[in-house]
Amino acid sequence: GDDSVSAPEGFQIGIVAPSATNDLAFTQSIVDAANVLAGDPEILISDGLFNIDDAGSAIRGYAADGVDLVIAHGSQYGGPLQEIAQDFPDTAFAWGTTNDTFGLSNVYAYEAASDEGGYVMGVMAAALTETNNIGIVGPIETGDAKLYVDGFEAGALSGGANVSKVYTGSFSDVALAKQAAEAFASQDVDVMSGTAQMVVGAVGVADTEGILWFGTQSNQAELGDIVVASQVYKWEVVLEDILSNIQDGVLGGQSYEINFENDGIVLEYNDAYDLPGDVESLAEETIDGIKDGSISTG
Amino acid sequence: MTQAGASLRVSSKYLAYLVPLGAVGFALLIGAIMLLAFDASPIEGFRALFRGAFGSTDALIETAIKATPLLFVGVGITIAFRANVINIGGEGQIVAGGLLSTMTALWLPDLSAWIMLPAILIMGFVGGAIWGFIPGYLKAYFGVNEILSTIMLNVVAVQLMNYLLRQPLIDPAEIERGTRIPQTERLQEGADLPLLFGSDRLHIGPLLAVLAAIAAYILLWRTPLGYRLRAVGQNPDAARYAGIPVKRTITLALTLSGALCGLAGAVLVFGSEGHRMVTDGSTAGFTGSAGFNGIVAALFGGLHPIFTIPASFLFGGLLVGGISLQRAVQVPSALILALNGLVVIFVVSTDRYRQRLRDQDARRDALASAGASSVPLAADRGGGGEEP
Amino acid sequence: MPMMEMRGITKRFPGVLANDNVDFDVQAGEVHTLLGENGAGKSTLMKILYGLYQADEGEILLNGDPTVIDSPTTAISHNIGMIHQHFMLVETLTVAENVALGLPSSRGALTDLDVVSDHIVELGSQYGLELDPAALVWQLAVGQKQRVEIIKALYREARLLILDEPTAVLTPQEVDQLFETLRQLTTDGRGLIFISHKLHEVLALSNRITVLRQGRVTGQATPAEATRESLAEMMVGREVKLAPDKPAVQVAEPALEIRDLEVYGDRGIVAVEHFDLEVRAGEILGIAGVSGNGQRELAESIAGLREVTKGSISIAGTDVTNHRPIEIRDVGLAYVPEGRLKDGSIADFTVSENILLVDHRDDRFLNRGLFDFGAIREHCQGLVDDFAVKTPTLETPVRSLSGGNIQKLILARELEGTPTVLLASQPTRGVDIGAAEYIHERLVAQRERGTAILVISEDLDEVFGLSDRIAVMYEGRVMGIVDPATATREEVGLMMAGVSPD
Amino acid sequence: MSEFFTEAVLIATIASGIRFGVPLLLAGLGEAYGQRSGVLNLGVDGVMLLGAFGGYYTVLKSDNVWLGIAVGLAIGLVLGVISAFITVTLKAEQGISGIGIFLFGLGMSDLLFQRLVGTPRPIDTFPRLEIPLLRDIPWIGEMLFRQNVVVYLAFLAIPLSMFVVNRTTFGMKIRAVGENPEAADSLGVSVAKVRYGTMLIGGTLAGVAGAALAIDLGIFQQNITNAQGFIAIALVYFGAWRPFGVMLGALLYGFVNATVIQWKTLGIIPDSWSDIAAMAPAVITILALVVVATRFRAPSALTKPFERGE
Ligand SMILES: Nc1ncnc2c1ncn2[C@@H]1O[C@H](COP(=O)(O)OP(=O)(O)OP(=O)(O)O)[C@@H](O)[C@H]1O
Ligand SMILES: Nc1ncnc2c1ncn2[C@@H]1O[C@H](COP(=O)(O)OP(=O)(O)OP(=O)(O)O)[C@@H](O)[C@H]1O
Ligand SMILES: [Mg+2]
Ligand SMILES: [Mg+2]
Repeated sequence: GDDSVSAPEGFQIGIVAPSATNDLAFTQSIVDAANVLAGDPEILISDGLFNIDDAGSAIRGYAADGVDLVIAHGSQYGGPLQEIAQDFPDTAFAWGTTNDTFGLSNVYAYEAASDEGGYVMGVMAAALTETNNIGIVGPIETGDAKLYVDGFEAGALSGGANVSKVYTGSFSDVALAKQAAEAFASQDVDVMSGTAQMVVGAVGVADTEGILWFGTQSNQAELGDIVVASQVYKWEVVLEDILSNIQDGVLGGQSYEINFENDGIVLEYNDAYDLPGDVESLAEETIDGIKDGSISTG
Repeated sequence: MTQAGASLRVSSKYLAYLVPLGAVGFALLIGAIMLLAFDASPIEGFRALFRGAFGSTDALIETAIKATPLLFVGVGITIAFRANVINIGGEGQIVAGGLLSTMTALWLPDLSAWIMLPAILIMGFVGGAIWGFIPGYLKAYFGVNEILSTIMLNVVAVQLMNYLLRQPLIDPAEIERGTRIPQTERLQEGADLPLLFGSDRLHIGPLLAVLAAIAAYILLWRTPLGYRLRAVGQNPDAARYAGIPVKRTITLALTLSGALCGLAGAVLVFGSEGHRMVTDGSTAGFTGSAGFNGIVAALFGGLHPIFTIPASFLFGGLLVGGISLQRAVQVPSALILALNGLVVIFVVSTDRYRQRLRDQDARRDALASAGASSVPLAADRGGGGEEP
Repeated sequence: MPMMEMRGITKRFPGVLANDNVDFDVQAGEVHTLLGENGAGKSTLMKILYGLYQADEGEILLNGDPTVIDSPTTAISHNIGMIHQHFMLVETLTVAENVALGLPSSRGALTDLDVVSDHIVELGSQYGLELDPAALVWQLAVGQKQRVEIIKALYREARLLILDEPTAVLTPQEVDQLFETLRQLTTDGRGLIFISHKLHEVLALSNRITVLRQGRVTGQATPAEATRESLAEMMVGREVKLAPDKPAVQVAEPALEIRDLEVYGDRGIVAVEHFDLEVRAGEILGIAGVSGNGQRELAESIAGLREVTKGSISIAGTDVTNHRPIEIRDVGLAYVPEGRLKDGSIADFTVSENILLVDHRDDRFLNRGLFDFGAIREHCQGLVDDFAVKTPTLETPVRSLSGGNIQKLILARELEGTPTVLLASQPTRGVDIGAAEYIHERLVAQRERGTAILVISEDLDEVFGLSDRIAVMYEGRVMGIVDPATATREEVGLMMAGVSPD
Repeated sequence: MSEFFTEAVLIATIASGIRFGVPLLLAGLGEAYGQRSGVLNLGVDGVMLLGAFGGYYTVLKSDNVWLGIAVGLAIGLVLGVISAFITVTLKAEQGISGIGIFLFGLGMSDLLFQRLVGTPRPIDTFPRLEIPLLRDIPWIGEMLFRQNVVVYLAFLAIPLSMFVVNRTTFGMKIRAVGENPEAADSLGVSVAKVRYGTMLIGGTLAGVAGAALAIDLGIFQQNITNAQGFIAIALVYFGAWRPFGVMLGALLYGFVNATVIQWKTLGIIPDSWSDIAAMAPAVITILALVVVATRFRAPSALTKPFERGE
């Protein structure tokens, strides 16, 4: 990130995203990032477009309207994006989360090394558990969610804990996520994590049962005092770079990853949770290890 | 009576046309209030809606493409309704058709379009037919309410889709990359729906749907099979007493209805920009709720295949326009969904009134022609052939 | 002063003047009969009296006071009770629940079925209407359902009782019993309005008779001065023949043979068993019986609409047991089912479409798989003309034809192509005298052409007038076969009630 | 599999199944009233969603869960009147107008949420009420008598409904109107009033079901019901239109779900099978529909608008 980058007058960013802007998860992470960009570019949002054709329609619409940067925030949007980007060679597109630019010079790709934060929080979880049982609630085994779950599992395993994970099969079924958490509770799990917008159901169970929780994608501290820490995506790191590139006339062709190293991923502790100092330093050590490559999250 | 009758007739017929339009207008009026609540200008919003739907060639093309699955489903729904079967399973049937046609394209070797195209369309048809046959059979032979069974089968279809796209059909590249997005690889080019008029968007889907509507019209009012479907729909007892196999006909009605929805599925896959099948874990992610919206289009079209053509186009325009409305005045997509619901509510709520206007018309016809001993037998009698 | 007087009642339905300036009154203690053909406007007049319809013009006076009756509740509160042409019973409820429905309960929001039951039993023994209050209505025989209807009205303390065709479904014995009850009701000072098509019943029960035709009062009479013929003439407006002339016909081979038939009814109970019957080409065999004794199941099994569990049916020597309906029709069966609008025609289909109901896949009407509308029109026009079906056009929906014309239309369709066997269930039930007369003539004519005709009817007049032989059916069996020339109504009536002829 | 048959896991599975079944039970019960009187209401899910938002928002602002339930109830009541107006007075096709209500509820609840709340914030959930003595019964106590208050209330609604349907004059009218509205009408029973009544009860219970769901989850999110309203409708058929049957259906559905997810967390169902396992409730429901359909008959007037004299 270059702090001096600022959007020029009248710069417009169009975001097309699959869930609601306030999902405390995937969509919110990109909206929050766009909103902190310097120079107050105009942010246009089409949310809730989980239907790919509708998303394609919106992406095309923003491009046709002359928006300067169109962000297709959903790996499932690749199909239409590839076609549309070719129809609008003078518009910059960004596609996440993925690392594929289709070899097009006006498409940026971005993704998060969500396994890194997952790994660190897994290590913390293993250090905090008393029953030595840890549970993870995922939606569908795909993309960012899979990466995170695998990272968390690896971290927890490295700390010697028993890990069970479950994919509920839905990004949206809150009640099912709650049932999954209840199942974990009955199995003596005392630390949980999970990813995607339906986890709010699981956090509720954690709160009533006094199970510790680790969040991801957005800061979930406001969901309860049992939230130990959250991995937060700072997509602004990517967006700032893209912004400066566009001002230099480069419309794409580059692929980004946010991670601890480039400050695109940060671990935010919940002030309301009294984290033991040794666990906090363990976390910081692990982050440093990941940064310098001495720890592998895979 | 003839002179006065004729002028009255015209006005009542126009009224019947106007009722659903008025209903939509009323829904939009409420939409305007909702827009105001979001500090958005309704005028600007609706202008964007109209432009996005019908304002340019590109918009018209988008609308036609959006209307295509609605028309297939609407025609399928019409066939079912005419046989007095309520098919709420369009969503699942679209998915089934999409899946089977996708598998066909994946598993058949690269062949010329002349073989591939019919193959995927037929398999889309078959996939939907299977998903329609099940509730049809259960209704006819076990008396299982089709509204319920089709809703349940929608759930089964989406899980089947998730399973297939996450496991056996997943793009090998997704496994390699480790991202595991539940989608197939780009399907073979031979199966791309051919483009029309040199456009890079407009494919033959809309044309196929219009042909399907015409075929359904001929089927329903010019063939013995269609006659049986309508007879069973109007009075299953009388049909049975006359020797018509009622159970088989009911099964067939849902099967055909599902088959048309299945065609919508095939067109959604092979006419998509990505030329692949993707899931986000929900049905609507793939279908865009065409299975439900098609019902509205059918009602809008007075359950007549031909009138469902403009009805689908209008309704498709509303949906496409909704996306540009959202873009133009920056309201959440939920507003469009709520508006969509209002349109459905207002259209069905006024349907009774529309029917009454229509009946008035028919009765006047009967009275006016009383005495005249022989009048040419209109081909589409009993079908409400000319009403909206 | 009459207890009820209707003055100048006019009621229009779209396209129909159902009641045209009708005056009608009832004195306490009398049975005033309302007589008229189908569609004459009898039920409409009574529904106005009962508050189900509102008159367009005219007024109703109760005990001399003009009264607005705007709903059944109002009618009930003025002690008017109505027994409808079609039973108005909730089949899944008990007798007591049917009676209690809509009445305030002595326990407020809770039901008081025990209280109701006691009173039902009381009323039952008082008027000869015994019933088990706890029985579910669907389990009752038709006659018992009729009793529930009467009890319902009596329970509401009806002083003026409307009975719209209450005898249509009863045996002669049950009719006698009902009349006994009705007379007792009049001696208690109640006024009765009785509606029927059956002229001898009308003559037996009434104190006064008012005749309606096309919504207008066309005559009044007392049983003393009227005869069946004179009443029929008032109803129809011309002289009518009450029984058809039947030339002798040479009876030939059995065309329909039924051997040891066993068939189950809808509720899984045996409806027909040990049933043997032969109908010969050129004869009309009438089946007499009280409805619910297996006639419907018999007809449906012959037509292939109901599974035969034992025995056999053959037509012209071909075994058709459990064949598909369409195959049986191909062998030469024609079928006029009992429910004209329910089973015999499709109300919203046009006249032409209804004619095609059976023959729509016939090559004659197809041209490369699509309907040949020219050929269809020609065919239908021919049949409509031949059977004198009164319809404005071939495209008129059948729903707007009168009952008699619908029945003629069905007959035209079924007799087309001279079937080997014609099965006609209640061919003239609810059809007015003129149309019935015509239908009987056509059946007799068909018999002369060598069709074996099986007529199932609850109307003894019809069975006697039409048949060459009468088979009486009771509890799914043939009680006996008699010759109408020698047998008496009383004999047949007893057999219908299950008493053996010896 | 052995991990499943431990006391703690089994009890938790059943307890979780019971809780999961509560919104289904309430909504299904309400739907059963409507269907018994001849009205099919496919809009339950939309009513639940709006009730859920109303309940959630109220608790968020007031920290009073009972006020939340009351608001859910009120919203359900209003939507019940609207649904009745559409299906009873305007006589709209019931299979489709319900879909309209559903879509409206789905969109409107999310819209209100985004406008009034924004980001999901947790709210108080129901207090747990452990019933003295009963709570100490081994196994049973933990499964049944350490639930939250709404669970008890929901299960209390079952005998209450059985009583209403079978022992009150209103219940008798409901049964009559659903079976033969003409007959009821001819005895002065107002078909429309009875149907408005059942639609009100149905709407109210659906609204409460939604509020109970959101408050139990302690959160709101778009489409939080995830089509539970449709499952509730299926349960009415499953339960053959009887309150007790609906309860059995809701419990079975809850148990199947709880067991499947429990098995997934225990690895008894491998993840690659999880989509197939997710079909289980729907498939079981279809099979149950087959059994019920061959044994029981739907109310004769179901889905048919009533009009006097054709
Ligand atoms: N439900 C209806 N809606 C509109 N018109 C009707 C309806 N029912 C009957 N009609 C019309 O009213 C006329 C009178 O009916 P009615 O039953 O009295 O027939 P009809 O003239 O006496 O014939 P028939 O002697 O064959 O019985 C019918 O010819 C028909 O056109
Ligand atoms: N609800 C209605 N709408 C339109 N027309 C009707 C309606 N009810 C009755 N009619 C018509 O009014 C006329 C009188 O019908 P009504 O039922 O009073 O005759 P009816 O004398 O009782 O005949 P039946 O002997 O068949 O019972 C008929 O032409 C009938 O078709
Ligand atoms: Mg007549
Ligand atoms: Mg009558």
